[in-house]
Amino acid sequence: MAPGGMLLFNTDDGYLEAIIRGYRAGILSSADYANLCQCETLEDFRMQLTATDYGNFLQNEPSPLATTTIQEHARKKLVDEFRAISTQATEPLATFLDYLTYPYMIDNLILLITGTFKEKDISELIDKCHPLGLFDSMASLCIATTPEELYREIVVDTPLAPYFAECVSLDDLTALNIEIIRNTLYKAYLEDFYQYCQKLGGATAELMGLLLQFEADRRAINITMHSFGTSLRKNERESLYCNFGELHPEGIMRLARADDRSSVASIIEPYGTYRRLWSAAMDNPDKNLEDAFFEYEVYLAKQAFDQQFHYAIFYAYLRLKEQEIRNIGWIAECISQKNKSKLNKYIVVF
Amino acid sequence: MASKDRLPVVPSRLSLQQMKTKYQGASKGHSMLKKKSDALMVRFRAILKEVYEKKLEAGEESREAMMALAQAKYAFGGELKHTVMETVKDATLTLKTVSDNVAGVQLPSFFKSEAEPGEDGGGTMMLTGLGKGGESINDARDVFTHTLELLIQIAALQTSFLILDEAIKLTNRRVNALENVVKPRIENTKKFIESELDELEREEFFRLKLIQNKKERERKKAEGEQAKVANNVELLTPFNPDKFANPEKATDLIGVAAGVDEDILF
Amino acid sequence: MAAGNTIAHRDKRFFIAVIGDEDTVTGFLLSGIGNIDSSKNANFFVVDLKETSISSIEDAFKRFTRDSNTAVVLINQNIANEIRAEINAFKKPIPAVLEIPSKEHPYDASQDGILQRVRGMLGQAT
Amino acid sequence: MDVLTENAVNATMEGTTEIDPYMWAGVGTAVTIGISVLGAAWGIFITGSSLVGAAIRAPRIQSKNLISVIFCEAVAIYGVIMAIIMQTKIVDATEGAEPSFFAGYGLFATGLTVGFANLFCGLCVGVTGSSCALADAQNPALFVKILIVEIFGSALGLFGVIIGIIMAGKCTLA
Repeated sequence: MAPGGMLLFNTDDGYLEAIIRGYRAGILSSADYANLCQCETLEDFRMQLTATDYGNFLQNEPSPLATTTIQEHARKKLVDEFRAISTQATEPLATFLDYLTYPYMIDNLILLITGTFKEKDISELIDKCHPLGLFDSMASLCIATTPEELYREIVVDTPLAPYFAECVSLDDLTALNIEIIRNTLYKAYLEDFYQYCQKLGGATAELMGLLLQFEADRRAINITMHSFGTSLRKNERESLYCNFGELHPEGIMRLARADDRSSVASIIEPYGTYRRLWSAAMDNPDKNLEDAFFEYEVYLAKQAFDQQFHYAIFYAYLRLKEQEIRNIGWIAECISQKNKSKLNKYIVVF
Repeated sequence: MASKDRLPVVPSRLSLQQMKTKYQGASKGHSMLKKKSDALMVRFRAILKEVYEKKLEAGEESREAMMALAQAKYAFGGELKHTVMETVKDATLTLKTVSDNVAGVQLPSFFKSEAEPGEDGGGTMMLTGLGKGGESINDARDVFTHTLELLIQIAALQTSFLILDEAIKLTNRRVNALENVVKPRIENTKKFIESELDELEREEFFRLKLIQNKKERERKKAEGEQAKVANNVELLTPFNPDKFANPEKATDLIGVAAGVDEDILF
Repeated sequence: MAAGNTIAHRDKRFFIAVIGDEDTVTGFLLSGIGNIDSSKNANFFVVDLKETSISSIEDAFKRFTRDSNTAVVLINQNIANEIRAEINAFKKPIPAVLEIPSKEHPYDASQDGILQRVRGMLGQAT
Repeated sequence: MDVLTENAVNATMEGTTEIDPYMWAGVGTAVTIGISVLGAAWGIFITGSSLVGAAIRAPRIQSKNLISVIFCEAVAIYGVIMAIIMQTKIVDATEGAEPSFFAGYGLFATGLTVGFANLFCGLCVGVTGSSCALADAQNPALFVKILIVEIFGSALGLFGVIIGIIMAGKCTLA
């Protein structure tokens, strides 16, 4: 059980848990998706969305609508919901929710770092950042003009500083490929978050354990698959794997030595979940492994809602909502491109 | 016959000869340019068809590409565009041109030249989506590269199209100029020179006839007055150039004039 | 011909410039055509028809077409329609200006100036 | 039983007999009402916080799910009723008569029985009530089903009360 267990959980977090479950009721249903898929134009799409939990969120947007606008507004709604929750949270939920924003923060920071390399105007870049990953010192980023300054002045003030300190030195910042830095940070973050969840114990530890282990494994497999044919060396690749997960340690060690797709297939063969996902992706030509992963993630996240009095639903809600935004974006994209052949790629959440 | 339709020449045999060579040159140039224009036209038609087909094909292709991109965005998230745009540094895909010579017209064709992705710089895009979305991003990259190849071909064709169009117009203009301006003008000049020369001949002939008549009359008068001095007359006649030259020249001239007249007629 | 001079350099690398909505630009950048030179001039220009002014599109178009390193300028058809006058005024064969379809606007052959000419000529030819 | 333990037990027994039976009865009553109210309060806050949160998105649940709060409240009412019944047993002994130790201990035990039965009943109803609110917010069809679970939980307190009444019935202090 999370802090307080069944009997005391509600003292601090019951209200928020109930709210997040209320939000969950707003997640589009399969009937909603069926309606959305019937749309011929994005205007229809907007009309259909007003009938759902999204309501009039697009009413002030001038026509013609862009798919990005729709997605941005959907994301804004998610961010508003998340902020409403996180401002009311007390410890330790507050810390937990902060952890949830770190991935966005990593992405933002990486964007800013690349921008600073190019000596771009930082204030312009901030507009491009994910709103969930904004941090206080971001406004002061404008003063940083070189990567060194950025590192010394800004990064140390962010919650990400320990991850940076652990695995990225100042020299790496300029020498390494930015994608490697991103993934190194992500790895450090996942490991830290995993530790934190285990410390919380109870259902939180159990469910978050499942979700994060899957996340770690997925990253390991993705990184391996994607590194073939690139300049990423094997030892670098190995350093990007997390130190937990279903594949850890044996599968990870073997993945580090994998050379092609078929060897990856044979490595994940002994792991039932991944074997199933792999064959699901291979059997269906319209689906790739990533789609299979998304589906499984949704499945896991849905499971988190089956239990009460734990924090994993906050994480799960964020994941499900992101999937929903992806779905909306996908359907809108198909509609605007008038290409409905692949329309059914979206994953129904509930 | 207005004077501007012919070249300003002094009508003489020499200039007539010059005109004849000029006319030959113009005819030869005309036929050669005509051939060039035909050659260009053949190429042009081929390109026309290809441009048309390729453009429609590219339309289809880019639909597919957009779909693949949507998939990449689906897998990676909406920030893909920012990530991609901020990672841009040096182009890894550039063009090289090779020109092709068609009847003296340089037609460029473009070739894709891919730089080897560098250890850190050029290959940045290769690692985008390492942790998630990489597969879809790679797919999108492939489709877009393919579309781009098609577009490059179209670009080459289109450039050729424009150049050829221009070249054909130019050649046709020249052909027409030769046919409708230069050649008639030379012909007119030729006619003019010939008619002038003719005129001169006729004048000369008439003059000679007059002189002959006069001489005849004088001779008859002299015969009547000094019939007895026959030896002197016989001695004098061979020395008179008119007596020998006139009849020959006269026939000659008429023959030439008739020939020219026939020429003019046909 | 004007083109003759530019084609002369055989080993020179030419760039492909893009003017388009963010999706089009992102896609082509993925294939690696993006280039930012030392004075931070990018060979791509993102247009949001709701926000980007016509004059700045025209400026970008002029910049790309005047650049001797650019061999092809790709431009979304719906954006090309906004600066049609500018495009029609551009007569040089190099860089080749290609109109490409955008996401929301499937390819419409009747709007492509070049293709219209081609069509007309094909009509004549056949 | 060894000597030491025997001594200790004896000492305790002697100690308890030194406490006045009225004291036992009074503490028993206090425990009844106190622990019952603790259980009810606990249950109400578990249910209540979920109910309030869930009602934000689904206001329709609030009146229906008040029943969960009422179930918890009922637990406190059991305590009150028991306390009143027990209180009637505590009467002043007639002159010269000793107050019954049987009744004192009995009322104390009744207090514990009812108090703890109600405490756990309150917790049980609280947790199920909380789930009920959340479930109802998601799917109204679930309300009745979970309500049955809740009713069974609520019945637990009643068992304590019944036993308590029987126990208290035998105990009159004087």
